[in-house]
Amino acid sequence: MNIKEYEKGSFLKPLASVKYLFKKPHTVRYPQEEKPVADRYRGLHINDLDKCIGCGNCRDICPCAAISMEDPSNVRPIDINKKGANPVRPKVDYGRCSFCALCVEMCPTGSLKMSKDLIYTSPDADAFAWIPREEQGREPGFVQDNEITPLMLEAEEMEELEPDVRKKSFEEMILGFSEEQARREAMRCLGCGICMQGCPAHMKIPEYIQAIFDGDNEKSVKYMLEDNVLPGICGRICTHRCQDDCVYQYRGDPIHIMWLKRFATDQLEDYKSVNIEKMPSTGKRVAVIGGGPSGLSAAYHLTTMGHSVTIYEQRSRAGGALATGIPLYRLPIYELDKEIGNIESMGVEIKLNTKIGEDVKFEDLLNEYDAVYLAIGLSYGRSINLKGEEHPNVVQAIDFLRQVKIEGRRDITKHVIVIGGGNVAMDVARTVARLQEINYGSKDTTVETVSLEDWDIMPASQEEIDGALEEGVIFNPAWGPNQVILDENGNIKGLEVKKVKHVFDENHRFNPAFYEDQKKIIYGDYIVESVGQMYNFSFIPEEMLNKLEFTPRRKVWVDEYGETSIPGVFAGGDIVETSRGDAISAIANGHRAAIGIDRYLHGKK
Amino acid sequence: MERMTEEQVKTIANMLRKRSLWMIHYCTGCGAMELPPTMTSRYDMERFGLAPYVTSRQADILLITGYLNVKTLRRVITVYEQMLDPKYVIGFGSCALNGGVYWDSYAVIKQLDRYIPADLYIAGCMPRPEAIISAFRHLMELIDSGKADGYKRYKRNLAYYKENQRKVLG
Amino acid sequence: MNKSYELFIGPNHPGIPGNFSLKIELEGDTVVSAKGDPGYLHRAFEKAMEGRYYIQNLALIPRICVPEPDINEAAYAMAVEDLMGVEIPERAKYIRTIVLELARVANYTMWLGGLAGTLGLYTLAQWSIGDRDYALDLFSDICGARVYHMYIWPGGVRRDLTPGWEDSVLSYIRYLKNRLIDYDNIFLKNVMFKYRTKGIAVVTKEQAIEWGATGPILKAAGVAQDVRKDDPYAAYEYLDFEIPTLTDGDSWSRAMIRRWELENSLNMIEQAIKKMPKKGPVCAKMPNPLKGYVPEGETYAKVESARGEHGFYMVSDGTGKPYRVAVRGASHTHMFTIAEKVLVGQRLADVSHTLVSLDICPPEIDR
Amino acid sequence: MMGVVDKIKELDGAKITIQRENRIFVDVDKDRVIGTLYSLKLMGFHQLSVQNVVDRIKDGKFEIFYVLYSHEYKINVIVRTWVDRDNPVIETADKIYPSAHTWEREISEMFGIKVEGNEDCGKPFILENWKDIPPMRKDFDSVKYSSEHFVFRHSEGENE
Repeated sequence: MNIKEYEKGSFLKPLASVKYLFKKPHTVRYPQEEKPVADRYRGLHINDLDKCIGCGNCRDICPCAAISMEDPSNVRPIDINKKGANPVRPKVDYGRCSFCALCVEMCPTGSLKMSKDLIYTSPDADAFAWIPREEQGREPGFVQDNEITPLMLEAEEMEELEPDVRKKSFEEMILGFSEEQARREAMRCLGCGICMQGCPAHMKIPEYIQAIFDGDNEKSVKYMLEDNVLPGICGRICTHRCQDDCVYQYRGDPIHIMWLKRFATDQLEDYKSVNIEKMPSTGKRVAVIGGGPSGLSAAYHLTTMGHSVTIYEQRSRAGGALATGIPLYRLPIYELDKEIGNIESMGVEIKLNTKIGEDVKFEDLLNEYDAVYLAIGLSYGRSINLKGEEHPNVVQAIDFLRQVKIEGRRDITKHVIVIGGGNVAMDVARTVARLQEINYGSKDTTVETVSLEDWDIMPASQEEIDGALEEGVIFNPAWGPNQVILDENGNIKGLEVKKVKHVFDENHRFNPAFYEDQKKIIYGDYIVESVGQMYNFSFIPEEMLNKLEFTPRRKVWVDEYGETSIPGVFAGGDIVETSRGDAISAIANGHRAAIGIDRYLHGKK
Repeated sequence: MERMTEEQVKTIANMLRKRSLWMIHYCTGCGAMELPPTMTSRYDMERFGLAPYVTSRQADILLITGYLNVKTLRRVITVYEQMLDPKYVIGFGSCALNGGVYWDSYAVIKQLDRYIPADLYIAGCMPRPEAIISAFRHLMELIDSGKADGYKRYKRNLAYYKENQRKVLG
Repeated sequence: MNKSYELFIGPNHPGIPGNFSLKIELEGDTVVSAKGDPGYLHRAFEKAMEGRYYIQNLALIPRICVPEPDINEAAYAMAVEDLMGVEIPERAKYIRTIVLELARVANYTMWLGGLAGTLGLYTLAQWSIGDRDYALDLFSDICGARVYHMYIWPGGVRRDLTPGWEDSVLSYIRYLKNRLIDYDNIFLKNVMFKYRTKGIAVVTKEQAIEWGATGPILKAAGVAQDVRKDDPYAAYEYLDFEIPTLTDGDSWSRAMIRRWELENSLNMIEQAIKKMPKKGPVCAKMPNPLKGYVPEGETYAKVESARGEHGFYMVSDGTGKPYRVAVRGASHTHMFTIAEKVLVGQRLADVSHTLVSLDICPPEIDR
Repeated sequence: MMGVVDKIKELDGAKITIQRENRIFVDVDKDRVIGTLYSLKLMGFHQLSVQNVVDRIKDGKFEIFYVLYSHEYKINVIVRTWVDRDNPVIETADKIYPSAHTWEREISEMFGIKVEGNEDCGKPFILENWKDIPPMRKDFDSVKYSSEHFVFRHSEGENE
């Protein structure tokens, strides 16, 4: 810049502006003409009320406290039964909003946007707050971006053993989070609590994740024990329905809630310092039949309420399906010992190897105790009446798994066929794969599964299927077993299967149909049937059994407190649960029954 | 000529008033930042007969451009009371409505209409020039229809306003 | 008989940029003493920031200085990044630079209009504020708002540039460079301007250093100090630019410095657009704002605003909310330490133009 | 460049923390602040960027910091000192740094710190008619104050 020129100055220079007399002015003659609005304009909000889940993250991040969550039913009805959603929607107060669009950035579903419209005037000061909705007809402007977002969309990677390493033993294959990973994963949580709806036990998930983030694992486990007495076990084998509801699912990976739970419990040697405080003794006695998750849960909570509890377990080990069914590589024995030991340390008496109906009479229990909790579970394998299944090398999955897990069985034949496509079938197949690796180094061995369901409707979870595939399990989806084929020596040669036409009929009921002409033989010398389990009420005397009411789906009928149609007899666990029948549901209705029994014992009913 | 009724006089007066509104050049908060573009060549609000003016006695509109600090409120009330009837108040943006981004601040009042009556509000933080022009046009409509009667409300409810003013100003 | 009398200028006199009041004592029309009275724009930012998450403060900080909000965003983001030890992506550095310089351009064009207004030359005000509007529209394109951009945030910038935005910036620069010739003709090379500003409100080099002046006041007095050069942030270290200095330290020199810097800024934007990586991330990965914490510590982050050094002193106690944020606006010193002294001996007619010449921004003082 | 850092290290009774090449923290006792500031000014730290206070309520102290800058060395020196919260008195630095005069007015108003030697401290500066405890102190609850003194609007309707 030449300063000299400016220093000189001139009277005539301003005359140069005369040229503008003949130029078109650049005035925007609003409202006759309008200037285009930027594509990213941050104007009044738009919200897709159907997509919105009412999680309240927009409210939490708002720097101006402009957003409140309100029931939108009087402006536009919404589906209040939507899964993983709260029946409220954000209401924005434009007497607060600073148009920073942080709410848009934080919206997990992407329903909230900002529009290009920011021209709104009114003489009424109360007319500046409303529930934004798409019906207002505003054009979207600023929307969220998955590349740049304040949300941490990616989950922490969980380390697990490589397939060829983990096959060699029954060692636990998921290695668990390190402290740093756990804190990073816990940091992702937004604390909205939508996940609590998905959890059957309604655990205080945001609170315990916050405690993990704060580095206070004891406090975290304390929160867990309030609703779930087996947090460490659930941290390993839970069906994690909470994760299915996690709001991150819409834009990224759900938070690994289950593994965070596992991390926190693993950090604690025992739960002595975090157990629920025991109330003074009431002198009442409760018998729990079945030492599975439901029975343990009920027993723990009843003990904390001051009742004395005895668990009757027919096997040599408490834990029910957890102890006998779930393979070691998913749930090691020490974890069972730790958590069941904790329940025992609270003063619960567990009578092992005691079969009701044989060692102790059911009627005696009713007389001896003030209340009885039935949590016998589905402990018998269901057969499919396969032709040739009476052969000794055709076994039930539940027996096979028990033998391997707690009876120490390690022998296996070279070619094994597993019938079934559920998670138990996967457990069997993967257990077999390990046994074959240990016995034969996987040389000319096969393990094949046969399931009615095709890939897309296979009931097993995807991670289990992937794990099994990695370990060399061969799948035969959409084939139905027809008969066992024996060779001339009476040994099993294979399984004849036929192609499935459809599994469910037009009414969506289970009603498989087959192409009778399409058959093949799967070769193998050992067959494990894994098509479901059932209960056995033979220990209950006939006249009492008649009084016990059942639901149309052949489950035991209970009221909202878990009480059956026989007063003083409560029930829970898989014999009641109509949904997936997982451990967490059993734990949840064990807790529910404990509250019911407590009410019953205090005569509140 | 027959004598005009009072009603007719009022109608004609309102019609004339709305065509030459002078706004007092008293800007209280950040909303004032969009006023220069509105006043100057790009949006040129003189197209509507609007012009800024420096003294309160001659002005018709008082713009509360955003947040009102308690210290400023005292001056705003003085200015408002100095202005001659009819006078109109426009509250700009979120802050004049409910405190806006300063909702938790000890220094900023939350509701303008508890202290002086407002005839119109504009949404936004801050409202852009188009919105300001729409607001002026809206105000003109309100004046035309006689609905912009804030100054009458102030006289009618003087005790209410004074009480509120006293509470924050001490 | 008492010869002197008091005069209240403001709050909010058209000659004062913003809601601010000045009490001056006059003898005849010569100022004997001047006292600033701030507080009309006090919103308690520093208090409010202590109660909000780091990211929530994004909504507050641009409001500290209305004519040039981006410096606040940049200084705040730099302070948080410094405490967290985050390195921002290369492209984000350049985008920040472009945005900051564009904001400076917008500020100076508006300032030129203001200065012309206080001298009674309203044509330039009409022009320059209209031209500033194009810059605001450019901001609106990338961040969705004209004035409060909230575009620079801890970790980088909030969105990548829109396609073709660089070209619109370049064509705006071309347009503005042409317009600057007319600005000069009508205003800066106008002898009227020279007569009104030469030798008015002089801050000498010694005074400027002693009083702690920064920015154009210091440069006009002959000290080449500029945060962009001395402690480069964003992408300034990759750009080639000079710090203009003059020696007189009067109102005229300050106007010249600003005019000069305006041109420098335009050149810097051109350079930055040319050098900027064409692709790449524009934001580093940051922790969840509702839970993320900033490690304990304290830092001082400073940027060069259109008025001088603008800084954030930030103290973190290791939680998700800042423990203390202290804002240093250049106007604080410029008003109370410099203007109050410089105004003494001036004529009344020069008071408002002196304040504009020192570029006093009241929201920065009150906070 | 190293010369001045060494000189700073030799300051009497000061704890030096070099955070980075051009940012040095100098922690001194309350009594030594003015002397330290004076020595630093003689070294060439002519500019006081900001002087303000951090309320360390847990320690019962006010932390007063002065951010200094040298045009010559391009170094920021931050001088910090602590005074008791119960009886906060500091000595003015406005003889050394004229701009400290206003910063001190501000901190005396916002934190209630008494500044000896600064005659303007104690006069209302930014606030007017303030009757509560100084607002920037940590024990002042801004949300509570606003809800007591102002009325929030609760819009019920859906009037749009």
